[in-house]
Amino acid sequence: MQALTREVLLDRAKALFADGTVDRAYGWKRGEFDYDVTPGLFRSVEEMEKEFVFDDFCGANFSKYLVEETRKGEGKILVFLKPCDTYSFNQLLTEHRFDREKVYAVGIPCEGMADVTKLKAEAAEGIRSITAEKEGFVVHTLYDGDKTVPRTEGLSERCLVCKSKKHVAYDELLGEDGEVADSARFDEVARLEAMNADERFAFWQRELSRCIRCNACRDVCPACTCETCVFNNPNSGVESKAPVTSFEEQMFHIIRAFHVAGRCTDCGECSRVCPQHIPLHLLNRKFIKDINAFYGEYQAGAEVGSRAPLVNYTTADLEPGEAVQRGNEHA
Amino acid sequence: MTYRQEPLMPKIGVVTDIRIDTPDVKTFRVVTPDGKKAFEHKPGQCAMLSIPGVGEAMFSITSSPTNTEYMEFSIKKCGCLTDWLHAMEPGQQITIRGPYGNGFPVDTEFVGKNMLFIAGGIGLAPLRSVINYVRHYRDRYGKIDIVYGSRSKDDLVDYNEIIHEWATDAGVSVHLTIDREQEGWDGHVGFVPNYVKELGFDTDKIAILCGPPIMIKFTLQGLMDLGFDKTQVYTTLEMRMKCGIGKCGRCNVANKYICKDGPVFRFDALDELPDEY
Amino acid sequence: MQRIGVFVCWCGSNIAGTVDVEAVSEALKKEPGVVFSTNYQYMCSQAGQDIIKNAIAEHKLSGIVVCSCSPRMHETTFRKTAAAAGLNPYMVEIANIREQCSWVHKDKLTGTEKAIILGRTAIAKVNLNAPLTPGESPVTKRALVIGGGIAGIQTALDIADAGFEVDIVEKQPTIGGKMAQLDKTFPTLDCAACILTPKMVDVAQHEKIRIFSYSEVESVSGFVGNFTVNIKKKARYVKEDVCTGCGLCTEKCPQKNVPNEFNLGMDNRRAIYIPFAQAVPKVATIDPRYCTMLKTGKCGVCSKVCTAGAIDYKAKDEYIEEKYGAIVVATGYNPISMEKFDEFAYSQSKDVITSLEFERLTNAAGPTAGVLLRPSDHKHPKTIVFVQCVGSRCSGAEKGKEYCSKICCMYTAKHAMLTRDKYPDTDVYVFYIDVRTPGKAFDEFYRRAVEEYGVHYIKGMVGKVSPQGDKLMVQASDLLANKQLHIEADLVVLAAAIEPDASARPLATMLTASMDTNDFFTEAHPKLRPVESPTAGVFLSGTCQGPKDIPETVSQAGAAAAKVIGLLAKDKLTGNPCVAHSNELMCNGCSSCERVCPYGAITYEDKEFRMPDRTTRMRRVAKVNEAVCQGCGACTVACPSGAMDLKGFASAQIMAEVDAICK
Amino acid sequence: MQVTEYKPKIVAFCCNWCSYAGADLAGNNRLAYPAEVKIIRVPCSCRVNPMFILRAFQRGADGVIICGCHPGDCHYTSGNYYTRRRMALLFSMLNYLGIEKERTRVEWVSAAEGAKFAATMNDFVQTVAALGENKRLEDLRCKL
Amino acid sequence: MRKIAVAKLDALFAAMAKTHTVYLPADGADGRAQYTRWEAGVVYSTALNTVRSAKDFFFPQTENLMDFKMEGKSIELIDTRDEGEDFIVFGVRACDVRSFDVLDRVFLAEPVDSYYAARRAHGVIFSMACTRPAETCFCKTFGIDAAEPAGDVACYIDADTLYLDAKTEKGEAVLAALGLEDSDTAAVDAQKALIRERLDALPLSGLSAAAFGGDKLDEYFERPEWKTLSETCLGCGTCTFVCPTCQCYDIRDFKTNTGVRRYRCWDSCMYSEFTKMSAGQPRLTQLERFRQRFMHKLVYYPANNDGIFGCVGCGRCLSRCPISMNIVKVMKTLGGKNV
Repeated sequence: MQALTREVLLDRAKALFADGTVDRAYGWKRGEFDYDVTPGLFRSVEEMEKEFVFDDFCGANFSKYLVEETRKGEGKILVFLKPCDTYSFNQLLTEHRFDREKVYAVGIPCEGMADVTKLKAEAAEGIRSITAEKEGFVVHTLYDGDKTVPRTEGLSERCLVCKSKKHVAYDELLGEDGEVADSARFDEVARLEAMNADERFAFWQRELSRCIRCNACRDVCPACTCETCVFNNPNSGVESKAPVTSFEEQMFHIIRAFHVAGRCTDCGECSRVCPQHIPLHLLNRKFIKDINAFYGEYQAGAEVGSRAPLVNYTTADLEPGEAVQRGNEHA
Repeated sequence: MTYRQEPLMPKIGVVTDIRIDTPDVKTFRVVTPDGKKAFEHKPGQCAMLSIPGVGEAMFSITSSPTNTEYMEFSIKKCGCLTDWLHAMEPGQQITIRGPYGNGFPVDTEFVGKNMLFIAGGIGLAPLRSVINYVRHYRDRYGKIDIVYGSRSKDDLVDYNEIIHEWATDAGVSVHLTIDREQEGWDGHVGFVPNYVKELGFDTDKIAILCGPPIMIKFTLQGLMDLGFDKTQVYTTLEMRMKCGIGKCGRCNVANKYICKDGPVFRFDALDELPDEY
Repeated sequence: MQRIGVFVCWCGSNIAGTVDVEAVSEALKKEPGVVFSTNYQYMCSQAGQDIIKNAIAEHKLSGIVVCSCSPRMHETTFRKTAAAAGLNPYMVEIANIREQCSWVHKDKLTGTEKAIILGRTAIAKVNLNAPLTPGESPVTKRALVIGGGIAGIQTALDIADAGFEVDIVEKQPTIGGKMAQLDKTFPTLDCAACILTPKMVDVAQHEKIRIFSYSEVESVSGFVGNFTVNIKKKARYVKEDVCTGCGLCTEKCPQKNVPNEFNLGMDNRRAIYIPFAQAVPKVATIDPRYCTMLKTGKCGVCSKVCTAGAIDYKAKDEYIEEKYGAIVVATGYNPISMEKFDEFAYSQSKDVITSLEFERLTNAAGPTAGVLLRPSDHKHPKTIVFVQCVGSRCSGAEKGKEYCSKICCMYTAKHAMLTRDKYPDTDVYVFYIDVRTPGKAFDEFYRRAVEEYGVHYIKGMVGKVSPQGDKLMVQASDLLANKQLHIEADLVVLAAAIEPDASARPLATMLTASMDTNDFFTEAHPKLRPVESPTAGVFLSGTCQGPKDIPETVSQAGAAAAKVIGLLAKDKLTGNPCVAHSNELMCNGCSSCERVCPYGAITYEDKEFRMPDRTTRMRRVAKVNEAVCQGCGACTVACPSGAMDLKGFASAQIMAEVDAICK
Repeated sequence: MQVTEYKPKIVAFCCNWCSYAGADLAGNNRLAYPAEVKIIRVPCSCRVNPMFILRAFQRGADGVIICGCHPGDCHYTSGNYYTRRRMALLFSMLNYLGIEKERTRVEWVSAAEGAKFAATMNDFVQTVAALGENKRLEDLRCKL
Repeated sequence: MRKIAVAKLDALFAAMAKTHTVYLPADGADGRAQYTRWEAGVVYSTALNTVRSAKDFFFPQTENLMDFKMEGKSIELIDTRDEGEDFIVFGVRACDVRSFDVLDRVFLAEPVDSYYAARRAHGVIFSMACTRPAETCFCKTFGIDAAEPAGDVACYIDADTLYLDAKTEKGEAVLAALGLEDSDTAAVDAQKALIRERLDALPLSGLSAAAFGGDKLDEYFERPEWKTLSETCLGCGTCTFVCPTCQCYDIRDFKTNTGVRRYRCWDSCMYSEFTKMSAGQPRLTQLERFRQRFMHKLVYYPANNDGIFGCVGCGRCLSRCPISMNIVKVMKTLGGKNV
């Protein structure tokens, strides 16, 4: 259950529409079922009253939409930002991807968002409805009655290792701000590092070979806002549409991870949207972990204008050979 | 049971001659390695040409089906593949597959009709096939008018053929125009749509338009003003095809696939399609 | 599609001995784009070059590949050959089949195979080459020198003597800098003022030099040959061109208690002042922080006594915009603050002073008229302890600096020697970590201090200085004797580390010149281009680049001037055409490229784009200044979208080379 | 009896100012190294895009080595520092994906270090040859 | 109707594998069902839907079309097609079975796509009735009966028995060779009744496609709702790649070390560069691309194919779309009360 209700957010949105602060708002739209919430742009209070929702299925991050939307229209856009969303919001500002003046950001606390695939795995087939109760998510199934999934088992992976409940950007904050958490998000990376090269290769082959190159990971990624993606550019030498060979799968994901290295805010959307459930965040987190270990703690998006590690250096940086060695020793 | 006939499988073609038409248009003569035509076609149909590793693209067949020896393609330089084609020398092999598209109804609706061809720039390429077909079977058709315009005299495709063959034919009137005054040009100056209005054609004919979208738009308007009905006017749509066989999902406008149902459309049929072309 | 000619050189037997050149030229004939391929004994000879020229004409070649020695050897030669035949010189690629093939492989089969692959690689690249033309830009024949110390003065004089106009911007009311505050200079012991002030006068009188004193650089735009600089002339409330420098006002001003910064606060000056007698320009300046008239509107004494009518209380800061072809940074240094070094009791006792303060105490124009007196009680100090390396060579650098300040050993020896010379009854101790004297006549000088003047040099560090009554108890260790020392001193002199002036950092930002972690300006190459900043057209003079003594500063100042003169002597700058280029349709405007550019060659602009759906929108896009870009390519990899590419070394070209090698 | 020895394909990116000159010096001094090494000249090691390295592996390279000026000696002052960071992260990632870490290397070779260049290449070729063919990061289509 | 004990499934698959390559859904490393080539040890998964649809068997994500060798000015064309092998796809749900009809009408229409046709000729479909349809299922909307799946052999499974019902000669031939025990239809009939009951109870059971069809171009093309529907579409290809009926493809050339390989791969009409050509870009904005996809399924396809819809209601896009936009929302928004 979220700390704030739909009504609190809606009231605030209404007030902001009413006093002319904003003329459109990004918010979550009710779906067919309890869980298939769609991010949407509302143009009026009436639309919001009808379709706006805020519950445990509002994981979508609106930051990326601002790149395009701020280029349209004169008025400001209201956007609700959960703590993790504010990092990508800041990172996009650092990269001058949208005009801050066109946005009115309302920070909202987040208690973690549900991963419906986890709940579906629990329900096998057929979810009639889902309610969030104290004891967890109660899944009313079509065939097997009610099943209660403890909250920690129904939350998205990224929420289970939430790095911060503290907003790093907003115009106003609704509710209470939280703290930066000391999360265990690198544990899984460390586990892989502890394997030998053959095991790691086997692991990644198994995962990456499922890739269908739908580009959902890229298209949802708030760091992937390139005007033309190298994978769409026939002149880049890496353009491709399909994972024709195992090389293509590897190359796509290596290059993508490298391109967002030092810019990735670890929002975990890539893994969430992957229809094949490839743990793509483990690639990005490896870079984050390495960057922290090699060049000092750095969190993209924590601060607007910060200098990303890959566009920076010190004369005492470690050598690539040592880096590989240390990458192995982390375990 | 396995189908051995594969529509996506091309034939090898040899470019036997390359003619420079204008600064950015060249005409390529193509035969199979054993010196024959790769396939028969109807006027207005297209073929897929390719250089493996460079690209594959659809081009109108500019030669008339009545030419029994070879096929010709007039190609404007506008991208990777066409750059490559333009840099080519005779003797080079390419791949070719086709024919694709519906072509003009030369043997049905056009028979016995007066014909008005209106083209702008490279838009003459698809019409050249029809014009030469109609000229070849001269007695099946009525009077022929050809209005053709381009940026300058140098940009008129097939100028020599127009002047020395078309214009000298009985019952064929050629009306040339260029956009701006130019030294050594004593013909008409002005844009095609205006010229068509100036010429003021009778509505007792079939009109075929091909050229840049803006020219088509205004010329069509001009013809309407002259009293033409949309059922009398044809055009052939821009090339936007990939597979050529109505399967890859690119070239459709609503449920019509340009590569299969087109590229030749009568304007009354086009009117029924949404404006997505 | 190119029409490529391939020319395989035998280099006598140098190549032909290990590579079957005939086989190579034959094999390369089959490569895509190749229309002509031949081999010859010496391609670089006149006859060889003629073969190339003839082939270019005969076969209408659009690109050529020469398989020969290293491009570092003859690339220029063959480019000129191509140009002479009407082919763009950048359509030439060299396959290095000598240094990287025939000379390192013994087996002929292996060598031939590899030579073919190297040739194929060069062909693959040249297939994607495009003709390049170097850009040209005009040069404004005027230089700006920022900082009017000895470095700036020397640079300005040298440039001006070569006939170019020079402006000096100095933030103090007078030029002269730190050297003007010194007493004697090591190792010759000539008086600083005696050698500096004539140069200051030269500057003042030079018709090619303008001095903007009491001024600061506000902003810099443009690039090499074409800088536009905005200079702020701070209001000095005295008309420079009217003031005669008579100094009457500085005697009559009723505000007497202004700490005199020229003497490091060891005496006072008036609110209207001339820093020192030989100041250039010799005009008074009103210090607005202390002037009663400016603060309260009541006083006006200076105005009343000024017969020239130079006082102008209503003066405002003025801004001047000027164009320059070159900029020399000579912002100098300052001793670091002693605040953090509490163990030496600097803030507790007036008798713990820095070496620069010691200079003033021994300077005839100083607060004590050159008589060495303790600041606290104006008594002659009998025991003086000099502490070296205060804040220099600190590991960890929490308090001080990691580097050696370089000048301290020598000036401390000088101070010790001069003290012993003038006051032989004084005991002088010098505590040191090492004594570093690597300069002409330096070590001799130091040894004289020890041997002739009996200065007590003790290897060891002072642990603590504690004031007790009028004495300073110095606790130190003697590392050689391995014992603790307790010295009762009258005066302690700290050889404070030096650091770049605080104005350097913001200036570096304005100039897009890079700095090291200590805020010293980085040179374009530490060995080969020591007086140039990586930012083209920006040069470095004196201690802004690193600690230096006067002779070094002057020679570097001269070197910087020579570089500036070399630049200004050109009417036009021809760039290197192999520069970065941003495809603005793909650029995200994310600033990644700008951040890695060592030359500040990348700027951003908001540009309107027509979108495919016929709307327009503004986008921030990168622009490379081709005159500034040196073509390293750092930006091309930093760019996530691949909008940035490098001409002559384009990604597609390099990938084609990779493909050709791996085939 | 004839044994066909396995010969790895090695792509070496050398910066124009130091390492390429170092390679030339190795040539001047006739210091032999295996012919499997083919050099691509780049202005600075920082021009080497990770995509080029992957491309080399895709196309059948068995090892890729990047040579640049020693840190602090870059002709462009800072280029090799960026190279160092980029490659540190890239190599660590390749290692994480289970690609043999010995297939990639960065080495700083100055214009005076002809001997080091030759020694480095000898060692690298040997190391890669010991690993055998690059199977983990190859595109089989290229070998058609 | 024949039957075999569930306990003997392995023996059944082994028998099939003697003459055919057998593919069936099996739970993968991530716990989700994927079509897997059967070999000893692979366990059939009764999970409702595989992540990827069964179209892969006939229209794989990538397939080589031909090779070219080039030297000098000449080109050699190498036909790389092979005869192909007989295979069985086991456990195909009714929706996916219908998707083959949808694909057939594209690929088997003149000129016939020989790659597809060859696979189709070699493939035998064993369909599986859905005893536990999910909330995302709406095959009924398109007239598909999950209780009576088509295919060469229709299968029904309960706790201990698998029932197999040959629907075609091809299916009968395969079944006959397997030597299975005959069965009456009582158990299957009961199951069918249960399935139909469950289908009627699904949340989307009332969804009707009647408002759509080949004649509805004008009604929907210019609707303003396209804007709001498509506004947050990321333009990724997830929906098209998991869709059993999406069939857009691209033909690309790959330069090998010695020649050129021409291959075909899935493409998506949702991709911004899908229709980009040197001559221009007919579908400029995501709105147009989004509209194309749904209009194609609901209007264009039926217009060209006797009213058959291009959607089979499998529900994959409902559960896979990163922003949870899908054809049901589109139908309800556009069709209003009529849906």
